[in-house]
Amino acid sequence: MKTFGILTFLVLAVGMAVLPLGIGDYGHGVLVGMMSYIVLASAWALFSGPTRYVSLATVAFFGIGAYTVAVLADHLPFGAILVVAGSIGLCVALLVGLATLRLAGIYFVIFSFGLAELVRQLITWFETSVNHTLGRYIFIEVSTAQIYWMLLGLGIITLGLRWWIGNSRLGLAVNAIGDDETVARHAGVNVTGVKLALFAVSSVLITLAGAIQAPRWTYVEPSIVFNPTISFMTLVMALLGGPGRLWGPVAGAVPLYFLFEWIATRFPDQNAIILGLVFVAIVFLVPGGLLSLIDKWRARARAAGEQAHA
Amino acid sequence: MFFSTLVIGLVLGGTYALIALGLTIQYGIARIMNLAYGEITIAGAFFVFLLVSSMGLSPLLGLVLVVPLGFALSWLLYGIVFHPLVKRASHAGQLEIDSILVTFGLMFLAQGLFTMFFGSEFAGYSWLQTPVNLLGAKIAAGRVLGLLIAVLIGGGLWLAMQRTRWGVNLRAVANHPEFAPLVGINRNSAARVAFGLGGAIAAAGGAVMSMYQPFTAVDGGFLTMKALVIVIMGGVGNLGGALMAGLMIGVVEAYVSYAIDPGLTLAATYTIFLGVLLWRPKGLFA
Amino acid sequence: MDFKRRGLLAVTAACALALTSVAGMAMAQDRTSVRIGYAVSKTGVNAAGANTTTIPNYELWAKDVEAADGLTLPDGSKLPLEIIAYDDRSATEDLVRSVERLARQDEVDFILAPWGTGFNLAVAPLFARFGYPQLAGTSVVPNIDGLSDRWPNSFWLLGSSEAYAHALVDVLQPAVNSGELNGKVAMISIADGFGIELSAGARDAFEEAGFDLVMDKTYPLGTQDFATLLQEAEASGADIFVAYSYPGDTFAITAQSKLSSYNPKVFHPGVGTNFPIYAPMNDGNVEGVMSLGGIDANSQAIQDYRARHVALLEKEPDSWASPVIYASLQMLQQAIGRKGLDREAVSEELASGTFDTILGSISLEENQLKDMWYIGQWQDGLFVGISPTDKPGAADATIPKPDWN
Amino acid sequence: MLKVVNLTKRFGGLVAVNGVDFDVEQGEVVGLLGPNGSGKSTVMNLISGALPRTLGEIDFDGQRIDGKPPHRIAKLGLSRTFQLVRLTPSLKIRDNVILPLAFGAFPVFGSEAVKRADAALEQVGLAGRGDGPVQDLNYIDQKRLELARAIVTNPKMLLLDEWMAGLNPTELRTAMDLIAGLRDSGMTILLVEHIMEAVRALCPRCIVMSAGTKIADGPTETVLADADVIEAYLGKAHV
Amino acid sequence: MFEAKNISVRYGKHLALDNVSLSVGEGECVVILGANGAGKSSLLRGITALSPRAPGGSVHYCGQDISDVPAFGIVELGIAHVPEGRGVFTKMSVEDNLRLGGNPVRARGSLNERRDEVLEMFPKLAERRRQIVGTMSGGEQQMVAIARALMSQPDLLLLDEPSLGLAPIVVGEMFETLKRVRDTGMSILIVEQNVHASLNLAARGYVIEAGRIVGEGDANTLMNDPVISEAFLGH
Repeated sequence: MKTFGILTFLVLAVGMAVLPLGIGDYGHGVLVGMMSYIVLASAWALFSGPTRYVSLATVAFFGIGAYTVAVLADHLPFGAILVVAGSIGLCVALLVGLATLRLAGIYFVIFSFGLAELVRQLITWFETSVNHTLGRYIFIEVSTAQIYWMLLGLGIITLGLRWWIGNSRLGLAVNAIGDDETVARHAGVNVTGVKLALFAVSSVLITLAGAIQAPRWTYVEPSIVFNPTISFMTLVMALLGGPGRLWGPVAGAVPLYFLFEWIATRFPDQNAIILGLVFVAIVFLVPGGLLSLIDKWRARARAAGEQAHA
Repeated sequence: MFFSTLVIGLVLGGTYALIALGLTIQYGIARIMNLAYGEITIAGAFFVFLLVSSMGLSPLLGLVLVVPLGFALSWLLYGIVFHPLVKRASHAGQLEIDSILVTFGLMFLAQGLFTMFFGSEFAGYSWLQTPVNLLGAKIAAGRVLGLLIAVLIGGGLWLAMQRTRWGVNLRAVANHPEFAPLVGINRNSAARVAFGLGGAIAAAGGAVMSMYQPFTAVDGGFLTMKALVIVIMGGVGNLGGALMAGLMIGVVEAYVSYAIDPGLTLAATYTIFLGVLLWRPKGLFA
Repeated sequence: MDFKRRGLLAVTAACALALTSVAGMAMAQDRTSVRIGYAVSKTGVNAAGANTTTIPNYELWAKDVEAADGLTLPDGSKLPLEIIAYDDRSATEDLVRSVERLARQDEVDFILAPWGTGFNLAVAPLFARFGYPQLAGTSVVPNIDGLSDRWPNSFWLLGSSEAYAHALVDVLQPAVNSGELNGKVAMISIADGFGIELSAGARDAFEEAGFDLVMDKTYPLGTQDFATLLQEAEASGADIFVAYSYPGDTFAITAQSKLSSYNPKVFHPGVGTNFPIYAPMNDGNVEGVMSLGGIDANSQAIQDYRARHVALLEKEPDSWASPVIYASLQMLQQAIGRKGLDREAVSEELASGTFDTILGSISLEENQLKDMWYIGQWQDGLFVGISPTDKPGAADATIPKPDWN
Repeated sequence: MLKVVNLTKRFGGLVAVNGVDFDVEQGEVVGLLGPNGSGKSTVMNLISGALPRTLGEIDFDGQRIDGKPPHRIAKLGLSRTFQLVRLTPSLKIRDNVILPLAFGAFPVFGSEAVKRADAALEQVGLAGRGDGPVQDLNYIDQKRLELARAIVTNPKMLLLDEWMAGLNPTELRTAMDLIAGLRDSGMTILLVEHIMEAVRALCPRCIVMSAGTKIADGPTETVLADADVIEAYLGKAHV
Repeated sequence: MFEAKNISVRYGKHLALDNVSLSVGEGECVVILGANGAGKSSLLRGITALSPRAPGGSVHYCGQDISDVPAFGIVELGIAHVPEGRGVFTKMSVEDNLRLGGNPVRARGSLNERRDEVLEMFPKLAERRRQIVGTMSGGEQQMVAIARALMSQPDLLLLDEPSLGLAPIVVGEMFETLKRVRDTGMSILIVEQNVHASLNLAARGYVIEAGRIVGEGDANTLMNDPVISEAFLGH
């Protein structure tokens, strides 16, 4: 079973890698957007899935990544910039994590929401008052297909990490933490350490996703890269698929992304209205996530089978 | 400068406080995290704008009319959208995630509808722009009136919460919803009424805001965020806390703008907010 | 393990399905129309701006072309317009993708520019790569070295920050020299690309002219109250007040100035002053207020344009970017009339030709529109151009501004 | 093994535990008794690190553990069960037991952990059920699983907080045998219990608390005959 | 006047209360004895619908089938429940809590007299009407809970371990108060671990173990019944 899983994964990865070869620029753009949300939703679920901390800080890290690229674009090679961006994301995550992971429930939600806003305000203030610039240009020659391949790599790393964590003792710990922190503590789990580590890893991945895509935009401003919609999209995609499962966020991100893209091109004037209705519908129709439907079907099939036997 | 900055801050904080009041009721009593809250405010503002600009009616009349409308709209919304979610939620965390997602969707929906009906340009009208001198600060009469209305609604609400059976019941639900049935309170209808009440206040806040400030179809998110900050600072469900925190944020913004750097006003708000969350997550006035 | 496999299969299937639906569409058809596409912020934070300046003029132009039985091609034949419009939701990633879609999927003949400085910059490389001319009418000229080499097909029609600053100085200089103004300037600006860019230009120009910048502050997006800032501006003793602000802020700044009877001799708030709603918002009490933009109120073409705008859209155009955008579309129309649908040739024509527009006869220099109104002033209910002072049709500036009444 | 000195816990103005002292020797099984609300569970929580103490000192196996976080205390070889059963339903039954193994003083993971977890499950009477979900367990089996989780690491000391509450007489019999087995294997046990039959059978020695203070400490029969204890439990007339 | 037939309460897979039947007569005081986790609280919660009852079984009150009355409607019928942990509104004042107790329409007419009567019974509360309940001691909070229940003018009072967590001297005081309440002729169903005091108060009792009723009898019999000592001290 395991080898089959790995094999399918590899085939899928190779398939995804050759996809851009057959399609044009718009296809590349679509692939970038899709892969970006696959990474974001999977990285989000890496931390929020098992711990059940609903984070709206996604765009804080995404923006930090993009903005780091904008600042360093003329000074370092792209690879080095990615390393710097990841490190900045890591530092911010550790700092924020140490301070906030003791907040529970809605307080964490709102804190994480406020965090993105605070980071944006501080960067804006620093740029305008200290640097006297705000918009920054990114003139890095990276093609859309290259961005896609980098994101694909990041996606493979993210899913690989999630798979590894799920099969390691860390996976036990995070699931236990999500259920009952007291039990986890008494079982010897350093709850704060584990949560912090997960938050940091998830944040670095999100930071990199932002950094990799930044060259696509040429011009970056805090208000452009700290767009809170990204946080909510990530959240809804991960929840739609089911954040507790390895493939859940992917299963949520792909159809939703294409749905939104379709809505945006077909109904540009009713875009917001339809988007809103889709959000509401998802909550009412698939409360446990798409992949949980598979479980339900299987349970039903099993029940039917048992009935047939009896 | 010191006193006039204080006055400016208080006037600014008055609107914040009024808007936050409704949210603290919705979240504290009905236990719904309503991210579409600001959209109700904007709906109230558009309603009054429509009355004033196309029918030539007084904004004050608009304020009076918008309150029952805001109540009815939110009351219906609770029954149609949130009650099923409350019923199906297996634990508080589930309800919270569901309501965040649903209300985020409603936010989009409302913004789309506003844009469709009113366009996305600035809407506004001029009313009571005569200056009033308060301790050296010249403030628009409309704004001062806004502050007065905020104080009036806030104070009236506080009194009602203290003195009437209805208010005491709502406070009891806010305090320990699980014990409410023991004293004959139907939790569901109390939550519904509270949600409606919050919506009425939100709409009133929008009506007041429209009296001195132009607005657009997409301003709601910003208002929700401000209100959220204030609600958390004041303590969830704490009316007095929301009033105090609203005024406080207004004053802090005025002083930071005046004494430090206007570029840091919002950063200061969020820093204080995050500080409160970490230092006293139950709110400053718990 | 089983559910994992099923999950994988489900995901694979979804990917495949989605990609095929995206990939195989729209091929070039027989030429029965000219396809024009654009992506602008119909929703989100930029929607207010886009709906005031960009979208109405795109619609008005389409209407006008339709009324003329379509676009005229060099051979005299006419083709109707086919418009494809997308919403970028005020997000750059969506904008970039929409432009990619317009160029590669919908294969439109021309793409109209999006709204805003940052957004026009974000897609400039795409327009360049796909070979589309970009007529940016809502973007001040970016401060980039070798602009026209980098993106030879991009045209920047809303002036540069230096030009605005110098135009302002030109209007004020005589009054400062004569002692009518004390030469002190209080400046506030919004903390985003627009505010930073224009205030930076102004800072240099004021210094060069020997003005004394006594107050220079930025404020963040979302600021609600300007009472403290204006208090400080008043206390600074400056005769000249300049704000590089956005519409909401501009309204609030104006209202607050009136309330506190703040009467600087020169009052110059930012975007929004040029909006038609500015006068009624202030009960018509706007005489002497300066800002960016302006129109030649005596021009018949402008008067006709305003009338058509009101007739179609039931609102007046603003007096800064709106006529510029409409003029840019006229330029495109005329360039197509001369060169046909060959984008490369049209771009060359735009760069070198002369066009007859509602702004008069115009031609671009270094891909920029330089002959335009930089500074305007409300006079008798109209926002008229006062600088460049030597531009034909320039009204005389009223300095000092009459007190608020 | 365990030494508690002047242990005090205040919640706001309420003093839940007030200057309690006692020792538990290696291999001893001690009952901690007292009416509801007398502070027994709080004492357990203070020892395991679930709650920070207000005053006092706790030494375990020669180390001071007051002020240490629970995961460090657990690693020193002190396990516990909870008054109301607490399991982690996201994990299947076996993984509930592997969790403390994987994070113990000498982490065990993989097939070795599976082997040990299955042995512990067998020991508590859940043999062969490791692959099922926790939701399938009834109340007594949940209690069993909790015990398996507590003993799988071979702790030096075990804290049982009303572990036998709610069992029917047959189940109780089994439960008592289980604890007796642990005792015979040399484990030190401190148990809070209301079921006197179990206390008499298992604990040679008892500590009794009432209203946050220790009111008796000694051989079980002597303590239960003590006038103060009877009053605390049954009221005045039984004296 | 009150009768529960075959009621069961289930939390997930755990059957906390298994087919229990009991009755309380007019003006009668009945005690339910049992160890921790035996299902005593579930019994009371099941009766007042605070915890959902498993299907089957019924609750009758004053000749009326009240099985389908929701939790918030129970107090209106004249059944007041003082739950385990008191169920007081800790952020509100004593006055407010009493006022809430007077919520049912049946009690509204004579609210002020009622309050004076209740405060007479709990003189300590009269002195501290404005105090926030959360700042009071456990015993005082228990008094508030009972006083609040009395405000609804109940005919049947359900008390869940009122002596829980109270100092012995306070327990004594509280039982004295309960005696006075009983002597007004109110029916009382009380769950207790304090065997002696509660059997002194009650006329009749049930013994519950592992969710089932295992014994029943009048107070004097139970007082000397070895089952009781067995359950509590293992004698």
